[in-house]
Amino acid sequence: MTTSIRNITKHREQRYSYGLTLLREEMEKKYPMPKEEDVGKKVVLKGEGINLAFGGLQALMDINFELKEGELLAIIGPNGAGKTCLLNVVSGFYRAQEGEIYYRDRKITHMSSHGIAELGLCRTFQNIALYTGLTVIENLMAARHPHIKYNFLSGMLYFPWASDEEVRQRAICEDIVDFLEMDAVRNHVVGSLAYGLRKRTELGRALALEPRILLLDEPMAGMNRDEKEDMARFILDIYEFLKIPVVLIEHDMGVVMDVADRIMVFDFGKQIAEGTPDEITVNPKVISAYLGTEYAGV
Amino acid sequence: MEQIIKLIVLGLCMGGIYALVAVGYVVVYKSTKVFNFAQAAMITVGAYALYQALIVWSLPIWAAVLFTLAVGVALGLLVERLLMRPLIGQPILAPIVVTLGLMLLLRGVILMIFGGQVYGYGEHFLPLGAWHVGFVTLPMIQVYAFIISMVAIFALIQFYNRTRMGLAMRVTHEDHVVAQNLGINVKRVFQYSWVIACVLGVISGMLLGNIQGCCVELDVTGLMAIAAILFGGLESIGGAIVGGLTLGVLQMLTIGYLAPLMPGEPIMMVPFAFMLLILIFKPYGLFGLVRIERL
Amino acid sequence: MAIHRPCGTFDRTYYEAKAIFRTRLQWGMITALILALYGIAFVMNDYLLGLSIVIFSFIVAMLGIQIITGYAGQITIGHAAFVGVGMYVLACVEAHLGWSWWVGMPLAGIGAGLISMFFGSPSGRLKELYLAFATLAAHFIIVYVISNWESMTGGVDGIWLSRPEPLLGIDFMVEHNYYLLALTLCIAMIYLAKNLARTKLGRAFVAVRDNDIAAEVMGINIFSTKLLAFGIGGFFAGIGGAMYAGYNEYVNVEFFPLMDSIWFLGFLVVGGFGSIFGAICAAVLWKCLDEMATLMTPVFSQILPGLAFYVTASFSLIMYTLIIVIFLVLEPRGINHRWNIIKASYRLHPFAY
Amino acid sequence: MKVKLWSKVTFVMVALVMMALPLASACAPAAAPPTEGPPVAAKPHVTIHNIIDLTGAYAPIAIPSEKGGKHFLAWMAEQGGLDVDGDGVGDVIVDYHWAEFGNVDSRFMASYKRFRLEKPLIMEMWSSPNQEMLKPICERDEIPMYGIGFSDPQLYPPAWNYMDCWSYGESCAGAIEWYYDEVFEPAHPGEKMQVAHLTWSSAYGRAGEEPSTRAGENNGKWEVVACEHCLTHPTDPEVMAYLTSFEGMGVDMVWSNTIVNTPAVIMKGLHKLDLYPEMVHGANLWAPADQLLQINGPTTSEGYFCPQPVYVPACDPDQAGVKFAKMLQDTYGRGEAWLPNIQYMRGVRMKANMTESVRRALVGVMDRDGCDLAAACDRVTGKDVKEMGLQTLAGYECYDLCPLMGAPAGKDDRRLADTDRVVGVKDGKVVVLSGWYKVPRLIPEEMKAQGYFPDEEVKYTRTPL
Repeated sequence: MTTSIRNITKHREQRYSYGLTLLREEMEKKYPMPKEEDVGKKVVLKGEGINLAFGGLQALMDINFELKEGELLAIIGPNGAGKTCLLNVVSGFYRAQEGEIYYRDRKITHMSSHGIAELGLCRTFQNIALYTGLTVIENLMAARHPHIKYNFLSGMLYFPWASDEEVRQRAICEDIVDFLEMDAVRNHVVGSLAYGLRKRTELGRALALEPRILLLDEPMAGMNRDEKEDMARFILDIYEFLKIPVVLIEHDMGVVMDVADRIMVFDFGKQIAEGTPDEITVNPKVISAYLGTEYAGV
Repeated sequence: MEQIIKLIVLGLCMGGIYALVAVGYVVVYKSTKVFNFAQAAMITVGAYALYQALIVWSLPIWAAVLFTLAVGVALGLLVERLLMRPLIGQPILAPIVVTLGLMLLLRGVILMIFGGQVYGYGEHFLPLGAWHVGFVTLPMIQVYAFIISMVAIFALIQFYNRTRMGLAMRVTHEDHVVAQNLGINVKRVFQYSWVIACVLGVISGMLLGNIQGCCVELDVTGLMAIAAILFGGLESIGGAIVGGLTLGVLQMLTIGYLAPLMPGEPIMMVPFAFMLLILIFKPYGLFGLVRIERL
Repeated sequence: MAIHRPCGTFDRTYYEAKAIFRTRLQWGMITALILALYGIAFVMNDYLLGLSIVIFSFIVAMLGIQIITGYAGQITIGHAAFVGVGMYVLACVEAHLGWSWWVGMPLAGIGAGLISMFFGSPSGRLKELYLAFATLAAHFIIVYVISNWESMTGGVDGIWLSRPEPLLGIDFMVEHNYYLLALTLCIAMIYLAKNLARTKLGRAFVAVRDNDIAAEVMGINIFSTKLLAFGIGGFFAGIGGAMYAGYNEYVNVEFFPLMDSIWFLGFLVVGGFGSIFGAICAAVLWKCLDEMATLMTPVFSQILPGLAFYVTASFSLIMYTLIIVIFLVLEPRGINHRWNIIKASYRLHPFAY
Repeated sequence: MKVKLWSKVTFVMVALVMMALPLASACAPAAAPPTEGPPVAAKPHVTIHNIIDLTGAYAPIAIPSEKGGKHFLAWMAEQGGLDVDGDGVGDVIVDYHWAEFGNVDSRFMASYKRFRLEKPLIMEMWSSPNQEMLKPICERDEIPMYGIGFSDPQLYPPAWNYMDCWSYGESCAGAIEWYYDEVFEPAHPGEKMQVAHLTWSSAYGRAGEEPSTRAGENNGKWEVVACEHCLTHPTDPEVMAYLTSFEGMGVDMVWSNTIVNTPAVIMKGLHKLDLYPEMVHGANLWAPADQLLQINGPTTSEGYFCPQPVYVPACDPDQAGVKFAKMLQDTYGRGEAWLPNIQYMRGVRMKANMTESVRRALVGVMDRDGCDLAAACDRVTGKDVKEMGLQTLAGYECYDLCPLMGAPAGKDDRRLADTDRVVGVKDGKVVVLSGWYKVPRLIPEEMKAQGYFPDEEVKYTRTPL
């Protein structure tokens, strides 16, 4: 099943692969795959005492969280609870006033956004933030930016090695496009795509960046049942093939309860509960946050 | 010391006109989120319109001024309807290019009508001469210009605060969509903003035409007022007034004290270099609103 | 693009998929065009050659602003000044160091690129309108420095310089030889720009233009990308300036007024953002209109005696602005987009879609 | 739908224009308008050329001058053409090819290249940077160029360029000296006059600074204490602040080398700040007093003066040249009341000088080669016009437009006039303030060191005539 990139570029022939083979191969070259015994135990992303305020508005209050190897962590909470803010803080777009974030024992609190992305914390956006003027495949290629090795001068002069590198990267991106079942629209400008496909492109773009942790911000918002099922399948497949931990922000309880290993609940910038899906469903604080205090039975 | 006071007083007089021009920029920007580079050309239009009425047609002053204001109103309506409305919703570059182009277009139209000649009002507009206050010489046309500018700005502020349309405009400054949902005719607001800006432009044009003579290069003053806005931030009328006055004084002091030390003509370079510095340290101007970006 | 592709042309390898020209017909046509451009050098007179040389220089300079504004989305109202820096670097190298045009030309590109990067550096903090102000300031500062640094630039008197030294026995004082040189350079620069647009950095530029926040979070260092955009755009501007200064054999600070910067931006809109073809169209259209304005003046003065001075005097200003405004209102994506539609309808004929 | 249709129509139009342009450009040299007037088949033709800027910074001076030139050529065409043999009947049709370049140098260069194809005899051109650009090129192409006025770098070292009069620097020094001798010295005996330049930052604007400083150092009469620069159309703060600081320095005279809008603002400033008559203002010939009077009105124009090399229609209505210009304007102009002015006269004179040098060249070619007029018209070159025309113009009366065409003075002298007269505003009227005098000749020392002007004795004194 494993078709090496070398073979593809050498023989220059169309191939069909299933399951992000090329991407996985590319990632395996750079990082060791997580060991079986670490899964569910070793902490890969940790936040300690994060506080974030905009003027007088306290968006995040003393948040602590941990993400373990091979885990699918879901974050839920009402609108405005600070879920997206937390992702923004993790990806370095907002600077927390207090608190530290560690990625595999490395402090990333003060790193630049693009540096954090290069480490492998890749995310999607709640309000689609694609490069609207580029095609689907170019969006993915643009996300490969940190992993493309030639410099801009050889790009401008189009040296053979730049050309080869382009093709190699293109193969990886095409692989992702195949995986996301978007072959038909790969050369369409994303500005003209339907909403669901754009959401999928976002996921593909995060994949193209070689994620070691995938942060998904409401990937299923505004989708119908079929699309949600597709998206859930992709997420599970990624989780399966790449063995990476995933953080998922989602409102659809059904999906969250089905796929998540662990759930964190936010309300008004505070972390009010954490636990397995079964624990969360009966947690009175969660019920009061979602349904009001009279239903919580407290 | 005498020198400094003289320069500051003269600078404040000139600053009044800068403030008037700068407020014109701000009015349009606040309502429509378009930065109207063509405001500079409105000055030229005002100067030449008054020339046409006052000197060529020999109208009495009040009629000539009314004619010029009418030209301003008509210009505002035309520009808004023909050029700016089709551009609503286009990326930021489009209005920049169109207003820059409009500046050159108006210059071309004036060249076509009046030729490249330099004209002046002679002694037919505001009285000439000077008042002596201690050692300071106050040129009358300058003082009148300052007073007229301030009255015009004051009238504008009263319009904002006292009238129904002013209220609608203030709402629109905050958010177009909200304003529309409140039943405010946003297009009408845009129209009003353009008309107000053009009228302010032609008023400053009349004053400048009187002080400097009519020439297509009068729009340079308008470009310099851009630097004034950056002192005050793009969205505040008060800031524009302060910025205009500051720019006037700053220019006077620059020329009085810095120019002998530096070669060439520093009048364009110094305000813009200063503006560049401000922009680097305060990216939204000194008093501008800082926007939180969202993902 | 896919919808614009004819049925029957398909790619078998990714090399084919990313080629600039993918069919034999395209290759044939572009080869014929280039050969024709080289060939007509020997039948055109000095006037047409000179016109073409100016057009080639402005194509290169226009590619520069296409990279800065069209691809990377950083609005600049100071591009003419960057072109001017290129001219002056070349002139200073020739006048003070005595080096030939061949050395001065790349140095002009590099010098203009560095200056452009310097004035582009506020783009790290400034966006859109504010960046436009900053580049406007750059224009005034550059012009001020050039006209007052007398020991280096000769002040407002300008500098005479010389055409390229003869190479391989080709004397560039002869007009058609300089035309061939300019054409070659222009094609080379177009090729470079095209490659830039379709490789790593070009995609990063567009990413920054379309969504700079997302680009930053998705692993693109937007500050260095913007700086590179200014640097490369300035390089193109400098090369264009050097070609132009070499043709004129003289530079002066009055050769790059603010109005040129505005035309650069305006005609970029007419040509179409984010496309190399658009930049080429823009430069050709601009300079041809310029020439038309010159040629029309005497004709007008015969048709409309008396009025003629004023009508023709303002022709360029009014006409150019109207063209720009009409394009912005009716076809904001410029000539390039129209051209694509024409190509598509040709390919798809007789079907509408 | 409506918009779509429009967009298609517009696009097709623009596309057509674009396609037609290169074609039009290719045909243009052939299609250029041949004459100003009815063609006469039997007579031979010569062509003179002009590249002019009617829209840029020089428009206020270029437009009236060009009108003067055109009216003169129209008059000449009506006479039957250029009268070579002096019998009062025209013999040669003068074709006039001109281009407007809008102060855009690429358009200038293209026009030059286009005209060069026609092997021009003499080419008139405007705007200083472009003249400088063409200095070596014209020399290489052997085309004499005839300019309206020059700053020093264009005049020294000499090339194939000729100018309608002295250089701006020389005129400036002459006028300052006049003011010192006639007005300042009688009032302040023994004092050194303080002169400040407030002028444009371009090559043209700065042309007066260095020569006037040099002349002041040499004759010890005045001292240049400041050289400040303002915009083409100066903004008020510039002028006010400069004047205030000049007041602090005790400046007696402000000089500007500009066109009329700058003196207009400066004069207003002087009167606004009540500095006149302690400080006076003079400007060069392109800012004539009559235009200033129109712009500023009588009160604020009081005391302005400028040197002029031609008769001024406003003050010398009885001169033959002025009458001639009035006749031209009445016959061919279309009711522009303000003409003829000084610039109109200059325009007439430039065309008269150009045609006269062509005429002399034709006569010279006929003598040299022993051919008839038609053959001479074919054979005459730019070199002939330079050697047998322009260089022999000394003393040419030029329809009495100005007295004493005293130049060229020597082998390297490229000036076609060296006399001046100061014209100013007094009591709300344009009046002549001085008699005619020769402007001083100010050759930079390094030029003499380089071996130019060997036959030139450099006089630093202004000699009244």
